[in-house]
Amino acid sequence: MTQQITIDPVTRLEGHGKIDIFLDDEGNVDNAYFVIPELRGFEQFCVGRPAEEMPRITNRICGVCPEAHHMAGTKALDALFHVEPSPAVKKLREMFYMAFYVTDHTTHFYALGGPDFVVGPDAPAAERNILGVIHKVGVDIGKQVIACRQRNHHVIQMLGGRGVHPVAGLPGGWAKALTEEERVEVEKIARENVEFAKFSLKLFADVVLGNQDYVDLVLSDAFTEPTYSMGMVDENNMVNFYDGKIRVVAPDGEELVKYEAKDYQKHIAERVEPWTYLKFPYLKDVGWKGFVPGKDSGVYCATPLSRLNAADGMATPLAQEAYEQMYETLGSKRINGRYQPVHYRLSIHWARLIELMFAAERMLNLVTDPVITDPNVRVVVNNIPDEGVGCVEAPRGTLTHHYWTDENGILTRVNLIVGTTNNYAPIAMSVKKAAKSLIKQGTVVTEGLLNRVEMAFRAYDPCFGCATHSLPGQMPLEVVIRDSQGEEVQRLSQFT
Amino acid sequence: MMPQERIGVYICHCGSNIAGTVDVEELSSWAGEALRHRGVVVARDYKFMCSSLGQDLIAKDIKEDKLTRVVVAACSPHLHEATFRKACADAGLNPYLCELVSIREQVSWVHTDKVAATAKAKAVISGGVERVIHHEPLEPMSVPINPATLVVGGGIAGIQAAMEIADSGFHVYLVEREPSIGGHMAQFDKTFPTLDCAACILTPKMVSIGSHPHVTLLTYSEVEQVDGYVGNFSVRVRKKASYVNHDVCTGCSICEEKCPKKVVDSVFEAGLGYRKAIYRPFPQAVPKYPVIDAENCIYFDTGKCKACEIHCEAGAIDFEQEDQIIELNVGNIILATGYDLFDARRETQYGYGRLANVFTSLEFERLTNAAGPTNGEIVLRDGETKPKAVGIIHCVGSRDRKFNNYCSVICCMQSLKFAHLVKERTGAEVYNFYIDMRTAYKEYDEFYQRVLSEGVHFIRGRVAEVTDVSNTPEEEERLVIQTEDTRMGKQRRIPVDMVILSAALEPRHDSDEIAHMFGISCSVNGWFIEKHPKLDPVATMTEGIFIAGCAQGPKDIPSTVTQGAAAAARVLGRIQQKELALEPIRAEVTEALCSGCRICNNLCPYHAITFDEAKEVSVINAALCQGCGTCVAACPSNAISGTQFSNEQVMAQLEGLLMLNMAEPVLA
Amino acid sequence: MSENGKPKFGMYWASSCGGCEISVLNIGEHILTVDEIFDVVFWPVAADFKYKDVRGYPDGYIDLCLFNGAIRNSENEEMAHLLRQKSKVLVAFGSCAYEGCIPALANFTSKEAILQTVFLDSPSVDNPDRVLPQPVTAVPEGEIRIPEMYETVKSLDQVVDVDYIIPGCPPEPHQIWAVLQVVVAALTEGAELPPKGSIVGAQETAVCEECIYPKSEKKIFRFYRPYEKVPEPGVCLLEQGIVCMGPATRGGCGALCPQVGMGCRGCYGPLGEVKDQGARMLSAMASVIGVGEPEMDERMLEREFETVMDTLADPAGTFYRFSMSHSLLRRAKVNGNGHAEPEPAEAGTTNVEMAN
Amino acid sequence: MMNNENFEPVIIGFTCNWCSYRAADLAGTARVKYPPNVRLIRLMCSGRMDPTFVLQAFAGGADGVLITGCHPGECHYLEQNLKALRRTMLLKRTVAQFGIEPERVRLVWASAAEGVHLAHMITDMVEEIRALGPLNWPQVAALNGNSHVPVLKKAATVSEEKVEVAA
Repeated sequence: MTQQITIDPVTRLEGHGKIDIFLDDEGNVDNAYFVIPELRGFEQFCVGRPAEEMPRITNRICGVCPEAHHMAGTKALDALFHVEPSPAVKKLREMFYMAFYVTDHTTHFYALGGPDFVVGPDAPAAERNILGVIHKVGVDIGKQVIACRQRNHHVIQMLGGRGVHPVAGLPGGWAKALTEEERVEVEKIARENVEFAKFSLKLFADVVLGNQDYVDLVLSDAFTEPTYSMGMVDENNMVNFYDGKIRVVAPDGEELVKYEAKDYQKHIAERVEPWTYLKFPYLKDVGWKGFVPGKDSGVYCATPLSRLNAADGMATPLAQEAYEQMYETLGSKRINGRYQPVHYRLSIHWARLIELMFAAERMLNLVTDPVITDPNVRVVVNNIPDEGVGCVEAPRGTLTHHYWTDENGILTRVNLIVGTTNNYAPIAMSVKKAAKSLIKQGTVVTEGLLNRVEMAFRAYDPCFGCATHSLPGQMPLEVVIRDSQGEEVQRLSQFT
Repeated sequence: MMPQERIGVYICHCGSNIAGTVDVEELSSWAGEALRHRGVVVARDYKFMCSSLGQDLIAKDIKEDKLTRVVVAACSPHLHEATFRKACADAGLNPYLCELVSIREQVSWVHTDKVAATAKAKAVISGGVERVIHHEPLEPMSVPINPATLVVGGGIAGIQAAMEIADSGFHVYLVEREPSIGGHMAQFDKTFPTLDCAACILTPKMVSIGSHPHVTLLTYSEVEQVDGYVGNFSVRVRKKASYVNHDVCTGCSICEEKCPKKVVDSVFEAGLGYRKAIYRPFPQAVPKYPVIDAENCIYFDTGKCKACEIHCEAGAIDFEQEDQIIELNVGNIILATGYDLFDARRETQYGYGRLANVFTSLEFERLTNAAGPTNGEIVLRDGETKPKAVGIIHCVGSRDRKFNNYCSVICCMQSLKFAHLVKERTGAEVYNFYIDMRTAYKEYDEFYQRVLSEGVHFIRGRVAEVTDVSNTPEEEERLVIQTEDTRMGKQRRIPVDMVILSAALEPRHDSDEIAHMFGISCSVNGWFIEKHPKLDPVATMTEGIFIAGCAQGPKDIPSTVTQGAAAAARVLGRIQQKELALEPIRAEVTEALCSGCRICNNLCPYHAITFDEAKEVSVINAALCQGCGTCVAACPSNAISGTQFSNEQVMAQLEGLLMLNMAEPVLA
Repeated sequence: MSENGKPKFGMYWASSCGGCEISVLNIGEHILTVDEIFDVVFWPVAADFKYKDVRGYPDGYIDLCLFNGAIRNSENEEMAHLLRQKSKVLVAFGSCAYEGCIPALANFTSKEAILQTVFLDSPSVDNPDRVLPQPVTAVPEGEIRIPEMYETVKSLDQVVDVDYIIPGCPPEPHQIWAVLQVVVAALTEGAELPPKGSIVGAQETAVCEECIYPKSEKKIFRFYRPYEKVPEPGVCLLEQGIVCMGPATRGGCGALCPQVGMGCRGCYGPLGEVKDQGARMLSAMASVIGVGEPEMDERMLEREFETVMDTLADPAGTFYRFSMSHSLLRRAKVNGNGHAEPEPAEAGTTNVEMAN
Repeated sequence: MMNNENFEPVIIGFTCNWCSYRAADLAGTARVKYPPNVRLIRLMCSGRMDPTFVLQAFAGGADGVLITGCHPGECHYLEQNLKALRRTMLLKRTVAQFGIEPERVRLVWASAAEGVHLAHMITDMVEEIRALGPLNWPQVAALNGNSHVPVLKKAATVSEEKVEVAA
């Protein structure tokens, strides 16, 4: 008889996420569906609003990474109003953005992904949360994590107006200038960030790389999925979060395309499925072949790992050092100067820490740049707006905002391709693969097993519709096994 | 839960006025049933609710059924609100807990379909019931009236007003800008139509005011600031330094004789004569004391001279004297600030200021005045030549789109007076150039007839120009008035030796500032606006501020005096009341809710809203507030509440009108 | 209270962005104190829990439940009912639960228009078969169900009874901590709780009270959009014509946005007895428009006013930016995005041109 | 446009105590007839008109709202009617975004002498709203079973008082 396993809710993904696993008569996984059951429709209700409000409206798409939407929206306004921000403005924005990256990556590593490693994938769920991490590594470190988040949120509020949902973004400018006193304070924070990034990389080396079981897990087939990699690169093809071109490389590392963000429509399209509210983006240049990996499938990833895969390296020394260490350790070869991409999903966590280091170093470079305290960062704009695209790397993937307005700057049309959305197809695939490889005929579905399924997508730090987060890395998984009549035959949950 | 109020609903038949179109029995039984859950405990209908029997019904129920609210459905509140409020009050219920809703003017008289009319009446009553639940007992506010009065302006209007009040035994402060009271009237020679001399009738009044026990005369003084509200104004007056110690000065005027500095007198003598640097505007000035015009005084200029001081036996000269600030507390204020004369130079085509023998009306008044520069001799500027022909042009600056649209009222009569005087004293030919003759007042037209019979020429038409360019020998060395004669229907050139321009009366140049200082307003033309142009011409929109004389608009002496007296009467009425009861419909700021955003601050035309800098909240002066409710509707915090028209009351009435209070919301 | 005598704490998110949770985390080390004081029995973001446990809890088992997020679909509403039943004190936490917040701007448009725009007209969408998400989908292996999206975004108190409200998008950390302390005092020392229905974690007066700029009388001759003017430092933004919702918005945030030269967004919602934040701001702003004299000809007056109002972009979207669900009208009758009706077809064609 | 001949609109009218309310009285004393669809509320001045009242009227089921005041320049309180004009103009722009026809809000100047004028304006508006059709806001707001009952007090238990009616 056919059985249906419903994992509901996975976690809040514009509401909750849900996994439907179908077993065939032998009890093997027939298929698995990752379902996003909520839609808020920003693309529609933003129509009629004044364009300049978008950075302050769209940040409500995600309260965890509002800064990313605020920044993508602000850059879209630059393009919409045809105004080129001054170097000072660009640097101020990027510095603000780096502070955000530090706090966001910190949150994810220590609160979301981290627990799987720090306290272990099979540890009792009750311990697999930030408090568990603290117990394992000690309260002092826990306080360090909290302190790191706090000092960077302080910078975000200083420059953005508010700690959550900043308001300072304007076409061609920024509402708040940095005073010298503030600069001194931020510089101190940036230096602390670099130290904290060093510490985090060391912790990862000790706890994860020092443990062969984890390394095996990382390298295991269940968590390997070769796909295209997408990421933003600067003029030297180094990783950049704030500005640059979008580069896509094949599973084997060959460059597929490098394009201006404004041309995204030429290279990206989105599929619609009736059983979910979220769309599936894919590479037009390759085409949609369904939920399959490999070079012939348009499925791609936009994660910390794929950003590293798509780039030639990191623009700051310590980050570059860590970057090389990761690829060497994971046995990647340099081909004409670039490392071959790696596709171990769990190594996304590692890549995230390398990005943490980059963000910290970059922040320090920017805050010590003499123009950063230029008082004239707000400008009057008289140009007639029409259409504009803004793009940044959100922690969870390439984030694109596209606006059309009438001559008064009232929005007539909006398109958004949100960070995690890029990864919807690969996540669905990873989940299915994990399920297939873990749930076999006759297996009793246990909590640890569910957690491993869960780990498959937690690595992406999924933020569906960019509003998905569960800080303890603790997906409230619950499995209901019903027979074909829908009668409940087994119900279990990962935390009993 | 039980409704908190016990409400009585009373439906009036008004004979057949209401009952004819509205099913009143149905209404009363409906109200008793359908609105019972809202607190209606009694519902009656009656032939004439306003009759004493009807009122007794209500009074009886208030006592026996312990009603806490009353709704009367009858005629317009403007007719009988007072009646029913009083009925409630007599029965021991606060009058403001009674609501009168109109089912006559707004239902039975304007609708024909009985069913629809009855349905609407239900809605209206349900609205009244919902509203009255939110009524609060109110007491009329009473403000004590300070019996002292401030009169601003010492012309005939101000003098008359001050006199009336002072004679009734109440104190008056009379403030005058110039060194003497008297105003424009003091400059005139004769007054139309009776031709009795202005000085003869004015100066006695001036003298008695000057010496009146209940009058404090503040000449050479100006009001600088006004605070407070009806009954309790506090006024700051600046008394300019006169450099003459009035306590010792005898008014002998020796100083004026000895003063070496001659100054053209552009005020009193209208520029025709001279005064000294130390001077009294005119011999009969009140007060009699001179003032030193520091700007023209040699001593103040060079530090030398002091002729006046040397010759003053009283030793009254005091060069060290400084301006004096005087604080007054008064209950009412009368503004009688008068008018300015239109500057005839602006009508360039009439040549005033360019052609020597073109005079303004005021100059001519001085010319004919026995006490004037020529001792009453009507002569040309040369001071000796008598004119053989004189042209008098009406409406100079009046009834003229370029300057003032209005009629200055007095010019016609004044011009007739001039014509008569010229004829009488010089026998010269006199030509009047007018648009219309306006002699609409007691014995005015008779005077017109008289002047006509004296052989004065009247030419109807607007004068094009006055020129000294001659076309014919007889025009040489003379002024020619070029005009269209609309009665003859042709252009005419009339040579004359003297031209008199009947210049318009204009609001004081600073009337806007004055209005703002006293919290009243000016019309587009700049005249002070009365509370009601017909029914309340001397009151203003600001309680306790009255206006009289030409400050309110051009008028002749009789009307001016009448207004002075009228304003005084209004003030005396207030003073007699001792306390003033104000309708308790007022706005009020709840300090705890006010964020100090100051949205409301400039919304009040009565300046009732001020900002308390210390507490950082806005404050409403209840005595100044007129209860319009504009600030209540504007306050973004709902921090301002308006008694008797609160948000709760209006919203409740709204819901009642929409029948949302029914068990089943029904929309007729 | 549970065995260990600790009060039981729960926090849940319906249709929201997660900012409320981040703001709670931003109380910093106090989060550890919260962990000590409370027995967390339900908090997707911070601790483990069992759904079936929640269902199994006796009614009123949870002492304090913070509910954030609006009611956008059937699932949100179900959770609201469940948690109301299981909680002693249910708090509408944050603007979404309180008044709909930014997502409730969707009430200016329709569910149909949203689906049309997102799945059919989006310039990047590839949907040849014009597929739309369905509540129930038959797949080869069986069927998949997803919640029903609502036409109208609702606030929490429109579906269940709410005890307290903590406003803000998101509530500021210092206010959250202040409230938690009050609750703890009440639960442990039996201190007095504010009356039911109170708005807590905010002040009684408007944002202006906390704003750093001195206020003076207001006369607005034209409005400026934030990119049309560099504000004069130290001067009230509204007095400069830069739209600021401060006067009509409850304070408590610390007037943060004006401090960086941006007008208050209005996220703390209306004040006191105000029934409709938008209407209050509308009335206040219209009242202080500085042009026009009583003597003027009526047409002239209207022209003058129109000119000023033309400089005020998207009045409804501005006045109701956060309070749409709780406004008197609650939603628009048709697509109110400034267009009479959505014009998908037209938009579609323009899009093709853009794409190629 | 749907056929609305049998539709009887409900219109709430706000009047100024000094002009339009007296105009309504005058219409009455002059026995000028107009349709019974308008229900008036008296305010001291059109300046008291709060947009909240208008929205509440719509939310409560009114099909139109009539705001009346003294002619510009004739306001009993000098210029408060201009505030009413400004608020009404901005309100019309705002309700339009809610999909409410701006014609459903009408501002009319009527001095105390203009009873006939006011009656004509009322008749005219009733016909205009009749043509527009019902607004039915309670139903609009009730989409998705949003049981939107406009703020109304709980119906109290019926009191035991017996109702006397004068014979």
